[in-house]
Amino acid sequence: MKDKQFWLVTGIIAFIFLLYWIMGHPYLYEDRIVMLITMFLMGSTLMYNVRYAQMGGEFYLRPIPGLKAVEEAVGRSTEMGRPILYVPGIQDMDQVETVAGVIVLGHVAKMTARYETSLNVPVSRSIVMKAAREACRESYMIEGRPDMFNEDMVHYLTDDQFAYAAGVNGIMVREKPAACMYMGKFYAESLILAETGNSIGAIQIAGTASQAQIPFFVTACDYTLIGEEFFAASAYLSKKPELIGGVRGQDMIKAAVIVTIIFSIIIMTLYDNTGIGFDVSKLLTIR
Amino acid sequence: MSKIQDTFLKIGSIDRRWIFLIIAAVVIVPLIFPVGLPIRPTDTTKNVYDSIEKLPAGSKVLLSVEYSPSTRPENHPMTISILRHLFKNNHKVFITCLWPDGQFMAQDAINQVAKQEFNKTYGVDYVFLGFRPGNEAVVKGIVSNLRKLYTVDVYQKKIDEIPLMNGINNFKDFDFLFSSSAGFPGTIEWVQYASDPTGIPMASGVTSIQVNEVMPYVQAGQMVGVLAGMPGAAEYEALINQKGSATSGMDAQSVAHLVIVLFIILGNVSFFIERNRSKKY
Amino acid sequence: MIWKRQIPILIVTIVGWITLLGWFIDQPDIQEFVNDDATQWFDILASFAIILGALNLIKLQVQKILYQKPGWIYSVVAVMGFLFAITAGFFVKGVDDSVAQWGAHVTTDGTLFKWMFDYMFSPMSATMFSLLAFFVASASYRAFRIRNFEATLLLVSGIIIMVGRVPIGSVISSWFVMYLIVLSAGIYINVWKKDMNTTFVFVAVGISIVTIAGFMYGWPIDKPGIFYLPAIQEWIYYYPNVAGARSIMIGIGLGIFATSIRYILGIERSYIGE
Amino acid sequence: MEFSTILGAWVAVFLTLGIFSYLYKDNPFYKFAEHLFVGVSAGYWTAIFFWTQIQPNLFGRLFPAKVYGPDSDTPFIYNLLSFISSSVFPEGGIDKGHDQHFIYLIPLALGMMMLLSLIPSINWFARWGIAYTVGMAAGLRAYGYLNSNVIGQVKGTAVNIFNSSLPFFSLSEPSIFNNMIIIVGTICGLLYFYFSKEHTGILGKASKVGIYFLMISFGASFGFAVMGRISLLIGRFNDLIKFSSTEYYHATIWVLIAVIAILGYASYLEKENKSQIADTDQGSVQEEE
Repeated sequence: MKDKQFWLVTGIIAFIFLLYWIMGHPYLYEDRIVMLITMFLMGSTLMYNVRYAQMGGEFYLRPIPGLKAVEEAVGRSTEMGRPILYVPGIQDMDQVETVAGVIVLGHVAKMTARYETSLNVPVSRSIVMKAAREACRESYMIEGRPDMFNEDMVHYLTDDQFAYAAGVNGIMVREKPAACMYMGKFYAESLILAETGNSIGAIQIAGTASQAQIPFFVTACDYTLIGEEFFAASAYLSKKPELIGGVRGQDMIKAAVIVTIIFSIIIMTLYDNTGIGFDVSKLLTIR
Repeated sequence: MSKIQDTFLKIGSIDRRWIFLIIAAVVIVPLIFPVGLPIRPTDTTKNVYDSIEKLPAGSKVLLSVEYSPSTRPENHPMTISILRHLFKNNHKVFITCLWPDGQFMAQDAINQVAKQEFNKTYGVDYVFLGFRPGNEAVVKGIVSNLRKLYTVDVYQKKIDEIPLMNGINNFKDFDFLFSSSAGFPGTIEWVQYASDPTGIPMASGVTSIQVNEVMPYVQAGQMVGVLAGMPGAAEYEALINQKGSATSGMDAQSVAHLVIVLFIILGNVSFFIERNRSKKY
Repeated sequence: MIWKRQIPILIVTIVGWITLLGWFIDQPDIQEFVNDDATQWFDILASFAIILGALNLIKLQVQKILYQKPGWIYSVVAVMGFLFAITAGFFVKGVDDSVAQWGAHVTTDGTLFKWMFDYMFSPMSATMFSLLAFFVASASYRAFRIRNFEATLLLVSGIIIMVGRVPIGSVISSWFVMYLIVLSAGIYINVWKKDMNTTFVFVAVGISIVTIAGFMYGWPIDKPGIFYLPAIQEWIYYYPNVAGARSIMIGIGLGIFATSIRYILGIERSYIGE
Repeated sequence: MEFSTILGAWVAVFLTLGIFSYLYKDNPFYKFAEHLFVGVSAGYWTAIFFWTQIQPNLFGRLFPAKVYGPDSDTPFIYNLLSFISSSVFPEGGIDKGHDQHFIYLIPLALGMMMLLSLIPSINWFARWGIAYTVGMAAGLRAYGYLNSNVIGQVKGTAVNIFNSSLPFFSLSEPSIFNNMIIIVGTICGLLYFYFSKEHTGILGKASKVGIYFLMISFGASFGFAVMGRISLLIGRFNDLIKFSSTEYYHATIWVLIAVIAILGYASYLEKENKSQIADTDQGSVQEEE
């Protein structure tokens, strides 16, 4: 309740809409009023949480086991004295997943700087290369090991999907990394990468939201960050208020969705069995 | 016992090119020497068939073709079977494409079914509107004002001069939608921007990869049914009683699946042997 | 700076608001703009974006040739392919105006463009995808491991779908599946109890029960339904699968909604590379 | 059969087998086919989008034939463009049934800016056009996804659980048990993706159940993915079988023999070289998988 500005603006918008409604609401699709209200509620929930995070508010976010697995993998690579391979997907920075992949890369780079393990990041887009280099450089600086950073740890292979997969496979077979991480947007090459990683006996950790590729990662990798988990992990690591606030806002909406489901089931059951005069399915049908 | 285990481990580290060869063989052999396994339609396929069967004769059906040659083996047999079913029941067919290559696929299907098999008249029994780029915006355009989006058909003929287009102004003027889809844009966009906002019933034929993304829509009743991949197409061919390329591929499909399942099992057996051994030492 | 940052953000905000509110405002002028012109512009710009992408790709290949980077000779092939496609698309139609005018030539049979599509573009794109069938097979052999309970669940449900969906699934008797279950339960008990005798007794009893039941009911291929692969497959596909897929779908829906709202409000600016 | 068809079949077979040869190993046939594919598809998309959208719907609205009929002349700029390319700008305006709308100069300008962004120093030019598509897509999707993926699914899940007309248990027909599966699975799946609370106690158990449902669902996608890949392979082999017939002069068989012979000979030569190198420098020669 502390964010006065937020409540003021929300209140004003609600009030104006109320006035408009009372005045006879010209030019409004009345059938879609439920949708309009839903959107308003959801949008303001999101905004509230983003603003809360921006003003320095702290949320609890549950630990994500996959991130812990990353730490173990880095530890094991150090013990074995072998490098770590990090693949940030095959798409450009306009994909949210690539952005998330680069954020997680920053986190991994911090650990490799701490443990003095070598890191190898082949990329398939030149813009991703720039972003990934920046992320690594920053991490090594923060850890106080700029001497360990060299630009070539992030290197461009090729834009083409299968050629890129073949190139990464070559690196895996030659360098035998102890851990392979695949975090970003993947298509069919997911399978080729995970299979080769498996055959060299590396610990494999994957993170992606590409629904069709998740099964291949789950069966071939030791740990997989699934969809939203991946985004939440990156939001958590990036410490950007709009991302963290977004995670929390979406959680609240999710809770509301669950409550709505349960509530609708109860009403539906009553409606069908006892003839209570309210059909919730009509309310939820928006044309 | 350990000898058997050794053999398993040996097979486990086989060069993968042998596996490639096996897969090639198990696909080619049944294609050349078919067995003709019986085909059993699943419920979701039957629902599509029933809902088209229930349409009164002369219904206006929008058929959207959104796949490219890369998924042709899965989608094309569906398009063909649906067209056959629609023409057999004397429905009017309107064909649009959300994918540029969809035009070629649709043209092939029209040549085969409308022209050769049923001898239907263009502009009276069917219209080929063609492709417009813009993804979901095209769907939205068809829903709001089809005539603004399509001023000419695919042959550059003016829409106003086509008799069948009389009285067709937007999506609500159709009775049914079938989308033969291989990804984005496709079935999901049709559900979101066309079928859900207007309530016009729709069904779809999708590639196997996509099935899981559209199943919740089917279960929730937002779509009447779905044809799932090449087996779905084969089931539809069985239902309309006209065998096509999907049916002939089913033997190869069956054998290949069995072999892959076998691979998974064998692979895991050697995985367990290996794990047990490394535990012992 | 204002041209590079503020104006794009302003465009996103304004266009976003107009399209979003266009869903709710029932006013002919706004409806016409949102539904017709705005979408047409979107379509046109989307086409420019696609062309831009194609040209970018060729630019990269040309650079490779100019600097004679490794493999540049293949880039020559790429550029030749591009020039060929452009020729077929814009300069050589291959048929008379009476068969197809410019514009219709991209879909008409007999044109050079259609030939290129039929015999170059489609076989290559289809083959690229079908390569994956081989990779799936080799990965199924070498990488798909039941390393934990989740992976086991995934593989079992995958296998049931794979076998149950195709015709061969319907000729596998439910009794065969029951025998298989008894045997795998036997293996599990052996691992768990580590006692050959227990395993043997369990498997023997299991097999006899199934066999006796089989003789009693006359071995119908699809009964009992819960052991008949096409029936189990259908159940998994229609219920547990949908439940899982639906929770993902709701999550995706909320995620896209949240991102879109962030775009429209100008909080998220990753599209201009920030 | 026409010569162009037969030639086409040979080209198609060569390119198909060229790509398949990657399964043996990365080789010049594959690299050739792959690069040709990149080039051809770039040209293909350019032509398709130009002729289906930009020419008819953009130029067709700026210079419609409706306005420049027989009685009025086309403007100078149009004549100039027509002189450059009469196929894009035919005489008498573009006849695609549009009226004249000069407001379409805006998308033309944005589009030209996008293309100009190929020049590195002004690569930000593309941002305006991209901003338009991003904004529009955001407005469309916010509504579409919320309606179909959220509200529609809530509605699909909200059923009468004690429906007396349904049996308690039935495998493939709707039943109370199956409805419960959907409800429990959906809610638990959503709870798995709930991040702002620790997953212990009831929430922990529910999210565990949720992940099981997710895994079953991924298993189904896995099965379907395999199914799809195999179907595509069947399609390719069908084409190859078709092209191996006498009508096409056994294209498949001849090309296959040629490719195998050349690759075999090359690998034979390589082996000889390799054994020589291996004598001097062991271990440096490593095959890529």
